Amino acid sequence: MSSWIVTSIWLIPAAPLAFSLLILSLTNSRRAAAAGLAITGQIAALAMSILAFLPTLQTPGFREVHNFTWFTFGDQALRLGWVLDPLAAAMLIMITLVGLCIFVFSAGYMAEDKNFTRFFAYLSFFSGAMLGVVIANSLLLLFVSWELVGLASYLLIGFWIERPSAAAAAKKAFITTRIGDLGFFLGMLWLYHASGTLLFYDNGNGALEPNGLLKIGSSVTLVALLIFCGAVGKSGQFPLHVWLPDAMEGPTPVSALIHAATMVAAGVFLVARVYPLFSLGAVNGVTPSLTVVVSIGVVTALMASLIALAQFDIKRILAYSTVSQLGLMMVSLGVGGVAAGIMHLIAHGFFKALLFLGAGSVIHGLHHEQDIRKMGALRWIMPVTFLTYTVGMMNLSGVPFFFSGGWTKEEILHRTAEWPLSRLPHYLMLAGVVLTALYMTRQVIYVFFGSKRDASAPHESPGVMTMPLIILAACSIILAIFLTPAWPCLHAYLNGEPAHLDLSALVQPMLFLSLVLVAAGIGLGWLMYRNAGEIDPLARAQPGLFRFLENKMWIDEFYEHTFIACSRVVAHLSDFLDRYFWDGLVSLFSGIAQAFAVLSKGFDDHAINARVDDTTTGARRFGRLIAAGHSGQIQAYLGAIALGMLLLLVLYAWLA
Amino acid sequence: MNATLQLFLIISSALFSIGLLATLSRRHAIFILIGIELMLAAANLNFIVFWRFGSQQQQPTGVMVAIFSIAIAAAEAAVGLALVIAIYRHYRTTNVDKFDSLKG
Amino acid sequence: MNSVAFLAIAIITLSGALAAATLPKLIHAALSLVIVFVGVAAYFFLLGAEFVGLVQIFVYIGAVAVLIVFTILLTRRDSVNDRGVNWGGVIVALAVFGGLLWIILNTTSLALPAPQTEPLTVKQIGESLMTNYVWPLQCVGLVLTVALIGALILVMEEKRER
Amino acid sequence: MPDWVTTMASILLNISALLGVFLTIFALISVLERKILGRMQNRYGPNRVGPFGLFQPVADGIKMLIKEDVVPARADKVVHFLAPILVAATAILTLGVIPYGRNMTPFAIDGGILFFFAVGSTTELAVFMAGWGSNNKFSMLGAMRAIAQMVSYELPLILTTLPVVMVVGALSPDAIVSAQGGYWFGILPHWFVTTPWGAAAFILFFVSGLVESNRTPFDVPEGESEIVAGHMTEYSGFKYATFFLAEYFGMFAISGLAVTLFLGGWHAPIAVLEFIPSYVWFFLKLSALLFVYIWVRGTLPRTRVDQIMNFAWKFMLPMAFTCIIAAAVWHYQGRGLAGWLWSLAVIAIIYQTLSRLLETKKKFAPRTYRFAE
Amino acid sequence: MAGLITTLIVTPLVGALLVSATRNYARALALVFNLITATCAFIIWRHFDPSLPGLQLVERHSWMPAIGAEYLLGVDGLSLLLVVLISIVFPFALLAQRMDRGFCALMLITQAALYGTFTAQNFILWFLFYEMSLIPAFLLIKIWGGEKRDRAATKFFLYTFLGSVAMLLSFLGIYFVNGTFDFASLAELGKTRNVLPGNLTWVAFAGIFLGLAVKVPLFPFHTWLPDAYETAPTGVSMVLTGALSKMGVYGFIRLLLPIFPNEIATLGPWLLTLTVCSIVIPPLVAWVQADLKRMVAYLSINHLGYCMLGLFAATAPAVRPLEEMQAALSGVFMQIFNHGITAATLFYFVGLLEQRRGSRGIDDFGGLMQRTPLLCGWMGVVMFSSLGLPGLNGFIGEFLIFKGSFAIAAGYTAFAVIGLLFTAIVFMRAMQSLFSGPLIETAAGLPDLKANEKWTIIPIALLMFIIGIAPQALFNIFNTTVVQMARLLA
Repeated sequence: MSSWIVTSIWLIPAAPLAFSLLILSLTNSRRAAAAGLAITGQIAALAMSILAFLPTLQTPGFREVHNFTWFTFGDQALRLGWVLDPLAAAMLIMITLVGLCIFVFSAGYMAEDKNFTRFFAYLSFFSGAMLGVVIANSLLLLFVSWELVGLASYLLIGFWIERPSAAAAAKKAFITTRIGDLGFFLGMLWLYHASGTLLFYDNGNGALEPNGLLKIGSSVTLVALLIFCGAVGKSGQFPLHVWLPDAMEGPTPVSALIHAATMVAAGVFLVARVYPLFSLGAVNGVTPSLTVVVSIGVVTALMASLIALAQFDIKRILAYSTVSQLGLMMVSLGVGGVAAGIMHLIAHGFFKALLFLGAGSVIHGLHHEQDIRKMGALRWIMPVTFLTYTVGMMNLSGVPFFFSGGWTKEEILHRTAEWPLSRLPHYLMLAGVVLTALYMTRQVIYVFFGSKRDASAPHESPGVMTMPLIILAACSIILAIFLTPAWPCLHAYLNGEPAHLDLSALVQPMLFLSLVLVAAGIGLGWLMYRNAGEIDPLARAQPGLFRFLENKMWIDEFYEHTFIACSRVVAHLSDFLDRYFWDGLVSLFSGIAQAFAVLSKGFDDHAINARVDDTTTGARRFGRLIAAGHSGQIQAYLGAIALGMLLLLVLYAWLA
Repeated sequence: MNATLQLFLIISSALFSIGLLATLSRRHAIFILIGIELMLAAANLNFIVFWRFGSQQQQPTGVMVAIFSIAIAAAEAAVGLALVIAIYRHYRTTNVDKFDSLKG
Repeated sequence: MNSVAFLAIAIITLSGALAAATLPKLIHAALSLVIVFVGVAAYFFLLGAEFVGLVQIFVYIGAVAVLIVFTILLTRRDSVNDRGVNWGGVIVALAVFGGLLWIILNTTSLALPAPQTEPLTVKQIGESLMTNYVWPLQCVGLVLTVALIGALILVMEEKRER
Repeated sequence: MPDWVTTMASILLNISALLGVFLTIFALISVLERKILGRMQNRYGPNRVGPFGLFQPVADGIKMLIKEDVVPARADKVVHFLAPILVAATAILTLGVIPYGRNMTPFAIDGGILFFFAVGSTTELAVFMAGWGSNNKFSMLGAMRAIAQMVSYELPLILTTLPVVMVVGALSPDAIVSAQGGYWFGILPHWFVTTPWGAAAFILFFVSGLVESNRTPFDVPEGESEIVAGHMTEYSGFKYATFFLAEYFGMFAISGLAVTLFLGGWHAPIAVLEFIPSYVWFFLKLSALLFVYIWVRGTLPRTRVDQIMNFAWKFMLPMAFTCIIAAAVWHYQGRGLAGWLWSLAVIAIIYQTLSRLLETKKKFAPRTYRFAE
Repeated sequence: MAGLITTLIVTPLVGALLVSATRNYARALALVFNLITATCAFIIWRHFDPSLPGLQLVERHSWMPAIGAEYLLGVDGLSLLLVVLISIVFPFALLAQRMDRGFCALMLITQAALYGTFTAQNFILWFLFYEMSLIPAFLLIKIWGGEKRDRAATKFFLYTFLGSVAMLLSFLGIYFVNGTFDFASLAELGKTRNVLPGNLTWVAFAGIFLGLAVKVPLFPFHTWLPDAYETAPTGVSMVLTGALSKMGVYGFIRLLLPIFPNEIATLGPWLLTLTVCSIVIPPLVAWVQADLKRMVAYLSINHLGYCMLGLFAATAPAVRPLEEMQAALSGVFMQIFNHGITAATLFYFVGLLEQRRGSRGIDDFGGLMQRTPLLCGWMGVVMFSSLGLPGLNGFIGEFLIFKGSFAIAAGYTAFAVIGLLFTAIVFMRAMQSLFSGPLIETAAGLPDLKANEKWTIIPIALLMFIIGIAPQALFNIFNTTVVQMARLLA
């Protein structure tokens, strides 16, 4: 029975892809049909994911693989495959469910946009590609869908193509992710070369299976790091995070779907998927590649949460919070807590989508006003949004009870505590928790509390938008049940052990500590921002630091002036070289040839022609001399003939 | 002395040289034609003489050639005279020395 | 061979030829030319080539002489200034005659008497003309027509010119 | 007796006989002509001198001899003097080759016909000398016309004799006459005139003969009304007489030849009359032809020079060629009745087409006159 | 089926004759002849048995035995692939513009020449066709070209001609020593020992290398390409990039590699640096180009650079496991085919834009997506395929090349990958300035894709998707050839 599921698992990504092609072919006017098709596609995918999820529950450590040949070159075959294991199944459920909510929400949000059908086509295309990434059993197939996800994100970010800023953001996103993908591509090539196959699990000699790993041997760290570059690019980790905040130019559901739940999570999923590469040769759980992952994760988390403090655009704050949360997940993967990381990923998927959709409905309510300083006192005007938004805020800040975000963050802090190499990441993560709580309270206060600023006639979003908010809030709360250390179902499920219930695990010193930190964060936030006016309290307190953070630590400008500037200079240089140096060489040759030509012409004119002319004049003079003989007298000629005859006679006679 | 070949040849060569004399010494265009006619007559005479004094009389080659040469001479005379008339019309004179435009 | 006739004809022909070459008046020269033609025709009769003699008379006297005379008639206007004699030509002619004479006298093989044969009949000439000389006959016919047409065109130009 | 004496004797005999006969005929004809013309013009003609004017020629002869021989002052003496001699000589020479009776041909040359025409053609030269010698515009003009006329008719003359020569296969007159011997059923003689091509050729020959001797319809050269006596104007006395004699002798020669070629020479018209001596038949036929000459002179007006020329080149020449073709057809159809009919057909057809083509009315462009500037 | 290849070569020539005679149906008639040659190519494909290595449908007639020239035509995997490519590119190029009969006749002659080049197996015959394709191309640029066409046409002609002369000299040298022009026997010679005594081989190698490098264009010898492609009319630049540039790569595979294996091995590092330069630098230059056509021209140098990377990797001095070489070679073959189609389509689109706007500067357009969504949509697809986006045909070739060359020459491939990035940047810049932003008023009146343009682009775009997703059909053609060639080079 299970083999049937695996072989037909490719239907899950296929459904949304097929529907997206269908919608593309529709004309702009068929709006309802487009939305309907997209949502049905998503529901089908959700149903199939649930179907696929069930068998994985029965047997712990479930893994089903189906490999097939894509094409043969020379006398070898390039084989791809699909895999179904707890990691994939969980991700399938999360993506399809969140996707569905976002589809419904955007049906309302994008109602009056004129390219409605094209939007839904891109959305379902995106979800299809994302599902492909999740269930790929070959790194190549993963890379293919990875690139398609990149394309989808480009199309969606640049959806409002008439706005130059959106186009620039889309371009930036595509290029930065592409830089990451180069590393990923090289890593893939190296893996292919080293282990001879790109398939993860190929009954025995897959790349991630023991004897596959043996074949890779020493170069595994480099391969892992190269693949990690892909993850950095896609999940917006430290060096390549610049594109994510700008990606907010896209419509909010896009930001919700792509930059909260799914796409950015792909990086973390990738690291989780190829985790054996990272952990090969780990001396008590520490390998050079993992340390790099941890350090990148820590830096990104702290940096992003600090910048979030100084942002005024509602969506930009959430974007930076996503970056910091991803940093946190990378840290958890780095320290060895793969299950913890994935759990936080799934939980984060739900509540971050919730927060973004909430922000979406706020913006929708305030007629596309995105600056929080212009918002305020919306808690009574938009009660549902306010309530669901606070649930999301609680999840994000990590309040442990009732909220899945809290439990997963708790789990990660446990893992970082046990990391043998150094305690620093643990402490920094604790600081991170505080900062997260701080900027979330700041945002909630700015938006929902305080005096009413001059936003014009805000109104609560319609049902079709609030419904998904409520569902997502409910999910994040229900999920908490499975995540408590007492009954770690998801944790066990991911690790492949049976879960057993023991309430005693609830009591842990770490739990208490994190509760205190969260409370401190919220309290501090309430204190600082309670009556915050036009100028941000932090700005008043630390103007220099604030401006530094507000400008995103000038990283963008830094890149602009260093990498982009110097590559532009190199480009102009090579163009100059191309136009004048290499061309110069060629025209130099032609110059030499022309010089030769001129030379030979000169020689020809003066030396040869002159001599020829002399001979001709000589001949003409001699000719005129002879001509004198021709007197024109006929009788003279006849006489000459006669004389000639006579001469002959004489000659004849003389000879004979 | 009966007519031997030699005598005939003498006569014809005499005729020939007189023709030549006429052609070369006289100024008038017609004289040149007359001279040519004389020379041709001498030649015909020679043919017939050699035919007569030749080995096989039955072979009428000498006669044939004479006949044909007479015919051709007639044609030549006609054209020559036409030429003289044409030149005369152009030059208004028949003095041969005047027709020297082909000189040089 | 009747040497008397030979001598008589020789005198006539040579005197006619000399007259033709030296007579000042053109018409007389032309007419003495006729005499020469008659003399030559007589020689042909003497030498047994009767047919050729007749053709000679027919062609030369009948046609050429008339033509010459006509041309003299047409080009009469300036008969005044063509008196002079170009002595150079005379010398050359005499030299040539001397040369020929010397050659003839020195070649011994020429002094052979004329063999006795009956004269050639017109039938034999006709046969040979029509058999192995057909091709020359056609060519001569062609040459004659072309020459006459040419002469006509040369002369005709006067009519158009006026 | 050396052989050359005998040959000389035979030649002299021949010449004297010839001259004798033809001088008498000349005298006879000259008076008969004037009597017949007169008779035609409903008048007597010369009947004063001798019975029926028979001695008129003697009178004319004496007159001619007595008359003063006037020679133009700046005329070319030699040429003027030689012209009549040459004309008369050629006329007499042509008479020498005609067979007057059974083996009565004065000079039986193998190429007799050719000799006749060769000598005949020198008359042009003589006429020219006459015209040139008298240094008179009219005589020159007359000579030119005569020569033009004689040259253009010489061709039809020769071409019409060609069929006869072809059929007989020899150039000598005796062979031709002997080929016309024999009779069909005793009454139809084998003369060539009885054959269609023969008749056509005879007519053409006769007309060309008229022109050659400058006789009446074609006597333009000495047309009295226009250019006095043509090339004979400057001659008087005996020289004029010789011209006159030469003209008649030319007439005798042409008709003599016509008789030998077409009318069977000295053969009798019907087999029965063979016993009469051959020369009688010859001279009877000759006198018949001469009568026709005179008859024609009496009836036909003088033709224009360009008509003569066109007639020669556009009618006579083609018809002459048809006679040759007809003769060929006649010969190859077996010389019998079939051949006869075939050649008749050929001649008739071509004659019809030719005459239709030469419709003078619309054919010629209107005559343009060019007045002397 | 004797004489099939000859008919393939001769039909376009006959077509050219007829086309030059007709007054106004020139293009239609030319397309008919293209159709005939295409069916001919299809018949050849049907008769081609993929399992047999080596030459098939061989036609061998003695031509000029005195100088060893033999009329030898034959098709193996590679040649058939290129014949199919030409049969696709040429009708596509003819459909690009409505042109007069001279243009169509010359195009047909070039097509015949190309068929000849890819099927000739004797050097003299090969060289004849090689030159025959050069002259019409020169004329096409000279007569129907854009502004600076004279200078560009002459430079194009003389540059390639100089190269081909060098090649001819070296082959003559080889002929005089070994007495044969036949590729197969030369390959045998090349394998066993040096083709020419002493360091003469180096001279010969240099000659042929120069000739082919100019044609491919490898980095330093490429300066003629941008000018030629920029001034050439759309149809011609499509043919130039689609078919003529492949002659260089074909030359390397057919001539240089088998005959001078150890020379290439010793020069390996230098050649690879050259290739990396020609992969990395052109996209950089393309990035700052103002003219669309010149930009696409530079990119085609970059794509050809990938082919050369695959080739030189396959013959690099390092240890070369057989399957890596097969991967590289099949990648090269794939890349040749795909680049042929993609580059041609790119030029086609640039031509469309130029026809509509009259000029092809990159800033002359803006916000086209709103005005002409279909045109931009399909142009986006082609750009992404040229970018190497997986799922489209560009990716397959590049992936195999990189896989093969990475295994053999890791360092160079790492550098080469940067080329991929910059190609992406170039296309992104193009897309941004063409499609996005506000609709500038000058581009307001541009019409969207007309019916005939749609019918030309969609099949080609679908072909790209098909090759991208299920390329097995193409691989079948040249798999055995790749195996045989890999064994030959190992």
